[in-house]
Amino acid sequence: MQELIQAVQNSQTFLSGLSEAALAIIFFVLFGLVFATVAAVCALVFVYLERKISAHMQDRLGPMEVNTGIPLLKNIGHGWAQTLADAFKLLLKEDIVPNAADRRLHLIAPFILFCAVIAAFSVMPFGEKLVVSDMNIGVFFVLAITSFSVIGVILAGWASNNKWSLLGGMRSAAQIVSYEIPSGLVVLVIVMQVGSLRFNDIVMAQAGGILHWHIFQFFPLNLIAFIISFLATLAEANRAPFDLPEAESELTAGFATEYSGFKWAIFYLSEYANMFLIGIFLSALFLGGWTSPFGSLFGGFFDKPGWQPVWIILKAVAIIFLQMWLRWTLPRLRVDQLMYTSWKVLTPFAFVTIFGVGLWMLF
Amino acid sequence: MMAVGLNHFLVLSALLFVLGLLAVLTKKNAVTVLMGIELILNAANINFIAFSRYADTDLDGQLFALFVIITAAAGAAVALAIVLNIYKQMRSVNLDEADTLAG
Amino acid sequence: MSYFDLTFYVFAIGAVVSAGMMVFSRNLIYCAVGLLFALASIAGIYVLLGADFLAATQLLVYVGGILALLLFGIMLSVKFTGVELRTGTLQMLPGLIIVAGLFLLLLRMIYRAEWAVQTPGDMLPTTTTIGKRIMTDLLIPFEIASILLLIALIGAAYMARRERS
Amino acid sequence: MLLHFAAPFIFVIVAAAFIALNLLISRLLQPRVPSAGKNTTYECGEIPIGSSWVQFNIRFYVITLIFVIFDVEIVFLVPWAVVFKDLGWFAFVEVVIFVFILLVGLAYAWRKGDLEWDKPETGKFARDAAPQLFEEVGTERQQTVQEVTL
Amino acid sequence: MIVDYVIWIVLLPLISFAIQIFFGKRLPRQGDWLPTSVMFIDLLLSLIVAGKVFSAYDPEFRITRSFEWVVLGTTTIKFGILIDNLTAVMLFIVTLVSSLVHLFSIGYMHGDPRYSRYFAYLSLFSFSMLGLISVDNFLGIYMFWELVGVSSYLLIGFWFEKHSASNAAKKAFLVNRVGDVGMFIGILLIFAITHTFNFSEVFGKIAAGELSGALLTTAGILIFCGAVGKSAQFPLHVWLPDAMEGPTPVSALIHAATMVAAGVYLVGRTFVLYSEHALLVIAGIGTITAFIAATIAVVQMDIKKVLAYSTISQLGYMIAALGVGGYNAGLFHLMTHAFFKALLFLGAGSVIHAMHHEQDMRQMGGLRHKLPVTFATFLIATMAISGVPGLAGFFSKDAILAASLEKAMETGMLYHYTIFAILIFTAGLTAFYMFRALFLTFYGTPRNKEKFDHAHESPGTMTIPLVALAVFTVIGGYGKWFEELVRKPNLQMFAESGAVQDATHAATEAAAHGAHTIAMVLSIAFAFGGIAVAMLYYYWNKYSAEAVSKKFAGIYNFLWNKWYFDELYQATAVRGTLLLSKAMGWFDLNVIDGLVNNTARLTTLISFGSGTTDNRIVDGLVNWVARIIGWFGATLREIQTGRVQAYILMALGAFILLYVIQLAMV
Repeated sequence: MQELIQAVQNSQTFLSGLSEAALAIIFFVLFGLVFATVAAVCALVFVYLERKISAHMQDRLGPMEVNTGIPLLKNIGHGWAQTLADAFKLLLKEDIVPNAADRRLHLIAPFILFCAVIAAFSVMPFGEKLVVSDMNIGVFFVLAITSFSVIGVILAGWASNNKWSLLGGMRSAAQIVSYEIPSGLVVLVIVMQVGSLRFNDIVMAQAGGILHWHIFQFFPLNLIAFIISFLATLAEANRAPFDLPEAESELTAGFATEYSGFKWAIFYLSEYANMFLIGIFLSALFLGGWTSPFGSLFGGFFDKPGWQPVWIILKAVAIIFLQMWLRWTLPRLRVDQLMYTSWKVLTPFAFVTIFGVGLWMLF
Repeated sequence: MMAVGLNHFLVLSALLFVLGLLAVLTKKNAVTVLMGIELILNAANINFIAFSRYADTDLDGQLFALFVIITAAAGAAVALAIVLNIYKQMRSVNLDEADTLAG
Repeated sequence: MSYFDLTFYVFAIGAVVSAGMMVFSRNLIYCAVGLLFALASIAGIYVLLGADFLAATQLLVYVGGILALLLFGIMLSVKFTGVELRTGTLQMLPGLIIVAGLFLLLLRMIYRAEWAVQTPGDMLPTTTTIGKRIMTDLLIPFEIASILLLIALIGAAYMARRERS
Repeated sequence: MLLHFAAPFIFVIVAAAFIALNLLISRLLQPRVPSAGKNTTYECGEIPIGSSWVQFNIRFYVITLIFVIFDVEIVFLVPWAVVFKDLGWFAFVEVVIFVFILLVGLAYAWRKGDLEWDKPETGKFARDAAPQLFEEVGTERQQTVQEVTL
Repeated sequence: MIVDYVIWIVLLPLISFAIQIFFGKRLPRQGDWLPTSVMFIDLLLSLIVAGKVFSAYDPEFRITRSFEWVVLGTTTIKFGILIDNLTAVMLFIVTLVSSLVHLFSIGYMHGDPRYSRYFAYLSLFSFSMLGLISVDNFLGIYMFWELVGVSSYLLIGFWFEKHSASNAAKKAFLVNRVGDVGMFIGILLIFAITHTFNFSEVFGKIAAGELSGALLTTAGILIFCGAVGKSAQFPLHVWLPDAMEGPTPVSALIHAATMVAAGVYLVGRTFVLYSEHALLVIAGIGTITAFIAATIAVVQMDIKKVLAYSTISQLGYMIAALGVGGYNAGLFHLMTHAFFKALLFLGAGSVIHAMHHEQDMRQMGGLRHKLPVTFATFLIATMAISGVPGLAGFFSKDAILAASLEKAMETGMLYHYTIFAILIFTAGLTAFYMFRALFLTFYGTPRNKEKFDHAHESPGTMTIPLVALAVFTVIGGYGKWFEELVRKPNLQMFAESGAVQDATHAATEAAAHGAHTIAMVLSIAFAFGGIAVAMLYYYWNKYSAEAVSKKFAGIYNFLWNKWYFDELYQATAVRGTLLLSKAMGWFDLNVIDGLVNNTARLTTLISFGSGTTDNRIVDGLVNWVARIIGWFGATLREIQTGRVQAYILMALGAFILLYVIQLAMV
């Protein structure tokens, strides 16, 4: 970011006159917009992907029809524009707020959820220099911000004043809350190894090819940590096996029952954005972030700055694919099993990994 | 107004402290009182951190604030447990009804 | 008016307004939301004072933990539903007077006292220093904090369990 | 260092604006036909009865309580983790003690059953109600499976 | 040897009393024979004793035997028997009269419902009289003295259903007690100084001079009081006339011969004790008694009353004789008086018996043919008492008069001369009232025809004693034996020195002879003068007694009412005691009870006072304090509303207040 700002300042455009802070703010706004649209676009893409993948997994085709009249892609379009159509549909749907609901809270809840996720993106590292705010307490900040989602969920559940939404809200809040602990603990394992909370430090610690990735260090411990972290963050996002609160069959749409129209879309957007966030977060921590797996194999060709965002996004997509894969293979967990895994399996193992790594590093 | 100095932070913390106190004094619902208490603690934290910044003592203020947050967390937990018990006992959490200790 | 002052005023006013909302609103949940925004803006103020780690802890512990706890407290301690959870106020007038008096006294104190003030140095990341200081100087409070947390956990759990039975 | 924190703040504002914008658009475009049916709370089409308040069992509160305590633990462990490399053997022992004490708390909660969640007893009644029916169904299915596999 | 006899003489009546009192009713003839036979045995024994004693014919004859009775630390009280000539004589007199009375009573008391008890009392009396005579110490005398008093009380009040009898008995007993008290004090006085009761020891001590002067005189007078009480002397003579309520034989025995003589015997036994002054007093008392009794006897109409007063008068004579030093004259008169006075009483008894218990002479008259034996013996006795020469009475009375004249000449005091004059005049009066009684009873015309006709001579048991006594009255007076044997004791006798005292006796012999003749002449004159006057008034009825009594009404009434002694005593002593008791009663009630009640009321007052103050002030205070605290508590309670917020508010308010104050102060 600093280089970008210097570049602009000495480019004598009408902008260079402004102070450095002002320029930073302008860039932050630009990047904000970028990330917001990216989040939206990603959500659409991921929804489409999810539908196609889940369909193919279940030996069916998924959405095929909506190809938006581009003659070329008519028969191979595989319904790519399906989610686009959905988006527009949601924009046009009526936004109904039940009488009993509390209008203001009903409105605020989606805002909190979405903003929390977007704020977390500001810290994600897409490249050595391609990070919006290279915060010193990056990882910890992400943990802090994601905890906002609990409040959002509870408020959404409560605002709609509907038995199911309230119960759904409470359950999802409990779930998020209980899975935040293992995810927090496991992150510490990595931070211990790296000795810093800055994302780039963590990623650089993994430079040098696939073997340097954290996942392979201290052999079983880090792998366990990765698994715990993957599961915990998955549960926090209320996805796949852990998506009991808004399990379609039982609690209708969970806390989002009373939402319709674009507000409902926002929930979906934040969910998929959260998925993407997790993808990047995990890849940064465990899979070497924007470092190429080949390390110096092809003469470091792939390590060039240009390739860095590619690698991190590829890894994120891989993780997302893994999540989707899990979603359509594993049956949904019952509530007590949910709690059981979080408190009685993940948390103890998280502590074990921490101490294991600690001991390992001291010897 | 002049550049933001230590006094500004102190005034802000005083204001927040006062508002928290007002909440504690006037609110009928026990939970709101607890919120008031949290607010008061935060006001105190602001002071700590303001002084740790403006009277640099190697982050003592911040550490103290950290421990205040920790204690506040524990305190809130226990307080809420008590409040819930009061609720179970008296079917309502309004403090003006919880005056069994009246003289 | 530097950006620093601007953000300070933004956050300060935000905090005060939301605190006011918490104090004066009749709906319980609005109090909670008010507290939420107040805590967030206070975190912002921590950032302005260079306490980055503490801002994050503030967000993590207060907003994520305590506020969630309070919300649960509200929901569990409410007899009837209906979104508007009324909570009246007591002795507002005397309260206001006393509080105003107190505020004036505090202000008088602030402006009368000569604080040993230094010009603030540049802001440095604090996490490492905090880590060191805790592990070396503040070891005993650290351990006592753990015991405190244990006691709080057991106590609250016990009381909660008693309440359930 | 301040700018680092400005980013997420601005991101939040931008996201809020983005949503507000979209909501505004949808509000403009969306048909608005309020009707009683629509405005009632949605209960799978059923007529909503009773209040939405359900006596929550205290378990939610206990879970959140334990979360807060461990959340605070994490807050303590983060700086430790950061300086773990530099500190020596001594800090590790301290933290072990610290974590161990809190684990005692977790064990206490675990032992006292605060972490359990009510297992929904499903299926039990049906089987008891008409055990022979289950047998018949069971046998029929096996037959069909055999036929199919054959 | 003799002592054993005497002991038996004393104890036999006691034994008979014991048997009689318990088994009297069951014995045949109600046991009257037992006491009578016992008394005759006693008479026989006393004759033997008298024989042995007189055969020795020694004025110094003295046999004593004593034994230690009570040992009180250092002092031992000895008790014993003393026999000398005087005792022998007295024994003989008492047993003789007693046995004759027993015999007489058989007839007299015949048919009485409590016949056996009467005899029991008689034997008790005899025992006590005999005991009194034979004892050798003051204590013994005092004990028997009381016993005699008791038995006289029992016998006087024998017919206790009669109100007058019981009153008379009580009167007798009380008056005797007055005298006994004086005697007792005298005995104690003596004992206090000499530490012994025995006569010889006491007299020895007096001789040695331990007890002398004024003390001796008072002791003497006190002992003499006993005699005054018992022998019915001047101040204490009132009981004897009333004692006539008892049966006549009793009067005869007790009020003529024995009991009343006890006083004279006592003075005689303890003669050494009396100093000159004491003797003067004794003589005075005796003379006054004689004179008063004689004057009263003159006007009495009841025959027994006349005899009673004559007894008092004769006793007065004996005491006066002892008072003037006529020791054996007095005692000799005692002996002779016993005989004829007993005879008179028994005679009166048979008259009353004949007249069916009629005692008033106005109802009698002309009984000399009806009761020839009684008349004869009565006449002898009357002549004897009046001092007709040749009979016992003359000799003894004459001796007394001679002794008093002798004393008068010896001392030459007017006092003694007046005594002599009065005695002479009284002798005349005696003769007058005796013959008056004789004539009223036996001569003249019977005033109560109906009783006169029934009168008949008493049976043999009653007339024999009369005759026996008449014999003794006649022969009793002769013989010098009495004079030689019963000598006037004097201190020297008892002094260890034992100096001979015959010389002094001779000197007095000559003087005595001179006085003797004058006295004899005067007594005979006065005797016959009295008889003549009596004959004038009652035999020849020349002058009517009633006319004289009317002329001298004042004197008559005065005498009739017994010199108003009874009224006097009634007024002084009786009412005095009543007043005294009333005063005491009043004093006790008002003063002491008053005192007690007042203290009680005072205490209640005080307690009430303290109670009220306590209630008012203390409680008031405490309650007030309690109320104040209660008020404080109430006001403060308002503050505790129970709401925590209110508390915080108050605290902050206080804080601000303090701050402001602190500012204001600075």
